[in-house]
Amino acid sequence: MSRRPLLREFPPTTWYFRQPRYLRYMSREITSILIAAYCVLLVFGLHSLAAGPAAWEAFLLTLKSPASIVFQLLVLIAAVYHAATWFNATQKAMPLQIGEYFVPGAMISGAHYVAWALLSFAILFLAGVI
Amino acid sequence: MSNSPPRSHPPLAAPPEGAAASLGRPGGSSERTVTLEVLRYDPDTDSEARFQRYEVVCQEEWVVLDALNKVKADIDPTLNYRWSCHMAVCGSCGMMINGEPKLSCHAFLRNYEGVIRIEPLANFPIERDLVVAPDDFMDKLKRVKPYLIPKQEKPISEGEYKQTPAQLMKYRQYSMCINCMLCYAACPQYGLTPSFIGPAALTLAHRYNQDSRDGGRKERQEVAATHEGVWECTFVGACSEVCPAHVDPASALQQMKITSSIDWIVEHLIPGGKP
Amino acid sequence: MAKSHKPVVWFPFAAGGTVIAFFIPVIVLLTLMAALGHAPAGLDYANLHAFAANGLGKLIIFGVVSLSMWSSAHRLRCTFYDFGVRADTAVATILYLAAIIGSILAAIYLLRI
Amino acid sequence: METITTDIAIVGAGGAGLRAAIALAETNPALRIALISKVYPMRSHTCAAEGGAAGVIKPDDSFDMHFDDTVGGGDWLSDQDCVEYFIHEAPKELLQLEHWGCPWNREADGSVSVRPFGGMKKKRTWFAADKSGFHILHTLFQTSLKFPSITRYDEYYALDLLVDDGRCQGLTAMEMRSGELRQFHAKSVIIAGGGAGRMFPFSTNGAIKTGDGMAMAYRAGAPLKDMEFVQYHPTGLPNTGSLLTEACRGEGGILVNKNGRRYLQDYGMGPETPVGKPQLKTMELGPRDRVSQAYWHELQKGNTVTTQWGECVLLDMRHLGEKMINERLPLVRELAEAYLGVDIVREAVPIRPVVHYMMGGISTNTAAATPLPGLFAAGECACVSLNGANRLGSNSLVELLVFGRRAALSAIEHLQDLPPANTVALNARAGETQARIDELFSRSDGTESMSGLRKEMMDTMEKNVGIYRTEAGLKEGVDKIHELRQRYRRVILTDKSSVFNTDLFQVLELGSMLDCAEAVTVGALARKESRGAHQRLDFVERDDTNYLRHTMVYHQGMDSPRIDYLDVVITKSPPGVRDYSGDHK
Ligand SMILES: Cc1cc2nc3c(=O)[nH]c(=O)nc-3n(C[C@H](O)[C@H](O)[C@H](O)COP(=O)(O)OP(=O)(O)OC[C@H]3O[C@@H](n4cnc5c(N)ncnc54)[C@H](O)[C@@H]3O)c2cc1C
Ligand code: SF4
Ligand code: F3S
Ligand code: FES
Repeated sequence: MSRRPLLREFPPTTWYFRQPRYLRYMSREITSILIAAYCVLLVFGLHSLAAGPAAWEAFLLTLKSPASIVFQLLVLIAAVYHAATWFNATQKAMPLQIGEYFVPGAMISGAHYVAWALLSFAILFLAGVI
Repeated sequence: MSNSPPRSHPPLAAPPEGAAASLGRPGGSSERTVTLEVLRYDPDTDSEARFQRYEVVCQEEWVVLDALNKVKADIDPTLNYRWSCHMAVCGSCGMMINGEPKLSCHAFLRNYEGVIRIEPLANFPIERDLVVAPDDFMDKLKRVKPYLIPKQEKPISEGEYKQTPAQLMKYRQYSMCINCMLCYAACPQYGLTPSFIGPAALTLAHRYNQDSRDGGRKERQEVAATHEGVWECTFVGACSEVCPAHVDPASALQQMKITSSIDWIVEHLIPGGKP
Repeated sequence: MAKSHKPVVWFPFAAGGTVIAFFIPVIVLLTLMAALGHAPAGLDYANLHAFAANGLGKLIIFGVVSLSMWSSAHRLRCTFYDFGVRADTAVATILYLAAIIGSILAAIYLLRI
Repeated sequence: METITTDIAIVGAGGAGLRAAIALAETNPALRIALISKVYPMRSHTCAAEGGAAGVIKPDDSFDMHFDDTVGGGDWLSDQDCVEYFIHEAPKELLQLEHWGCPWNREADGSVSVRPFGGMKKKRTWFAADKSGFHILHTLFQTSLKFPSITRYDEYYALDLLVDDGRCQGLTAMEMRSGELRQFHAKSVIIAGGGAGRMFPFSTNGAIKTGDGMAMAYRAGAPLKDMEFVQYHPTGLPNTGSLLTEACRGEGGILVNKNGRRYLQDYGMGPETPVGKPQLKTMELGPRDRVSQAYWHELQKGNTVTTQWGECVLLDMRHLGEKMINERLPLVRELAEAYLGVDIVREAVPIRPVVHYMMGGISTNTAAATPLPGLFAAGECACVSLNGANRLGSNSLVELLVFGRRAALSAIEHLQDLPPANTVALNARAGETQARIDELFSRSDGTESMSGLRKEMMDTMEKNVGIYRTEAGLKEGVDKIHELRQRYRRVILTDKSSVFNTDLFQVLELGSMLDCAEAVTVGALARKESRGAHQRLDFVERDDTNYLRHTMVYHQGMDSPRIDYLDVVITKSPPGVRDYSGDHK
């Protein structure tokens, strides 16, 4: 007898249960479902804004339904998770070399976190929250 | 030599038993019986793979490879696996240990409890037991042209190409790949789409692209910038997490996506632009 | 194998990912406050309308909405594949089309303001 | 049996084999080249070399100095014409590697850096951090992918040379993944099979270094030369045998005994140099044989540190500082941390001498040709008589390149005017290999276990052919190895499957090691002097009158081998005193 290499299947629909890191990856990826849905909501909001004050108020009112609140909470979690994974990834996609040395990755993502915080505060400030 | 050599016969401190020398940390080496559950497959007799259990008395400080060597020497000579250097540099001894791609010479028993499950590297056909067929990887390595294509030819008599330490550091990390294929076993995109050139081979292309002496990026892009190339990667990042040589292929691939995108823009959107 | 045209979709994806990371969390926070009855002044019709009426404001809003949509669409495409749906061309067409339609609608509404 | 016809076959795809293959392909692209290796090329043990490769490149250095260091380091057993050729080719080869992309460390101005190494009077060791061999191997392997005329036979285990009409015309090799035997018909064969350190229990060598190439040539009638010279590296990890490169000392690490004394000063390598300011060719930068021998004396005096892994001395690198260590010795830090739990930045590492390198091997001349026409050899498996009685660290990696290339050129020359091969005769030879394998598979009266025999061999080598040797010990060793060779004929093959049968390959490798072990022991017994790595307690002096010559060992089947001698080539440096005291000129 001779060679008969055995191919073990890579299960195309359930592979992500194999390793915790795959689940982490998938949870990062499926944040896009929530973000996409939220974008639809934003477009709808723009529609209302364009349609005048009454439509806008009606839009704000629909936001208050319990289902909507739960939805937005989920989106918030997804968006924050996305942001964290994105900033951590930037150091990989765009390493920064100064002379012989590379700027430590933590510093690059750190800088992103700081910028994120500043930007968020600025927007909150402009929106009159703080 | 100033001292006259002593008379008695020279016993060098006696080595520990057999080929698997004992490993240890200060603080005492103790014995421990380890249960290995090893995937077996012999194409001569088996139609399916099966697990076989071995109870091995090990030194607490051993690596998994030492345990396998002990099985092979004392319990079951028919168990097959690859290894050579025992120092994480030859890249032979990759296997799945409790589902995680690892170099068995760098997987310390002290980090495992209970039954240790050992399987051949995922995503490769199993030749026999823990031995996989790396043909696909070897083929892909070759396809990315992993050799210096000089920017300017220069005869040896004119000495070395100058390269500053900073230029060296730009690619050095990516030149550290030991071709162990752990990243291929870890990358789900390779599992899902076997035509994917994959992390290590693409990283090697990046290594030469980043080399100040090299001018071959354009040629390599013919392979790297295709669907089978970097664009199959969805940045799972598993490759970098398992890489024993800290090569960080995930980083290399993302950088290549950026440069490939810039190439594309130059080529298609800038009139007369050449990447 | 020919070079891929992925950059067409990938660049906006990468840009969108950055936009989502920087902007979406705080925007959700604002709408959430409104939903919980503490509507911030920025979401008053007058204020928001004034912002959107401004050319730069339009551009920012459009950028955030369309890039985020594009980015999500692209990522969803990959996710479908990851879940084992192999009809990639169909999935891609539908999702990218959706993102494009969404962006056009956003543009139309913005121009009406 | 399938026959593969090629022009030139190379056994071994480590540094030497790959360099030869590339040289062949470059010289004549029309040549068919078969590169046969029992492991994938990048698994070859060249990847484990850490420290670097020596070649004169800096203005303060000279060929003469490299010559003197090599000849003196080899205790005048090197052939000086060979050394002369070597030192001149060395920088060319290292530059060639640079042109192929090897990531050598650099100076600020972009030129290559060199570091100090044991026994070298100048800094001349090119290095790529502490992964020099790794980078050399991968650079060569990757470069070899450019050449379509190189056909690789990866994971083919070479068994026997095919000799007919008084010349070597090919070999048999088994495809490991199918278990099928193939014969390669080739006009020239180059053996680059690497060393044989695995016949010792305690070695820096990888599992594949079992002397197959040496044994193959030896069984085919080519003599093995100077096999008794086995190099101990002074700084191996006491448990795994993993090497901590000589660069540890080159960069300024010091060796101390349990009293904290830098004991090398007591063995002709003093006076003490300031800590952290290593001085070339003295103290910690003495040659390997001397430094390993000093350990042994310390052991006798009770000055070693007792650890759970046996007796050790300490290698202290703390004063180098974390930055320097990370930059130049990252692998050393990792190895010590992983396998011993010692962080070299904060603690001294316990170390001991371990078997490292075979100075001896298949006898070749400066053209890399063996006495058997059509057979060439290069790398650690060959003894071209560059290293003499003791190799200087960092000469070997260059030797692979210089003589790998040289072997290729000679192999091409040999192609001229060859009579046609007698295929019938070659087939018959190949049939003998097949019969040998078949017998092993069908053997029913086996009584000896492979691992049992292997352990006895290793223990014998360690006990009787270690750093210091005696008549009685060597006699015992010779008898024991002879006995083991007899018993090997009854070894049991447990695994009878065809695919990737590592039990089979381990059995075959054991056969190779026993052949090599026999050559080592008989050579050591016959050499009644102390020279370089061969130290006899009963003959403590070097004896140039009787032993300024190479030992040549000839295989005689199951009988004891025949020993002959060959004069050393001396051109300009008559035997002198090896001086490693700080006041040498
Ligand atoms: C840990 C370590 C560190 C070292 N550091 C240095 C250093 O810093 N500087 C220096 O100059 N030297 C160093 N050396 C020595 C040097 O690395 C080796 O001598 C050298 O790499 C040997 O190369 P080679 O090509 O002869 O053999 P290898 O690289 O060992 O290759 C042998 C080849 O032969 C093949 N082979 C063997 N048997 C068979 C068979 N039966 N059938 C088919 N193929 C076969 C193998 O597959 C392999 O491809 C070091 C050695 C060790 C062990
Ligand atoms: S990139 Fe890392 S994991 Fe992948 S083959 Fe190279 S060394 Fe192994
Ligand atoms: S795991 Fe695979 S998907 Fe990309 S980042 Fe690594 S290659
Ligand atoms: S044995 Fe070489 S990497 Fe594990």
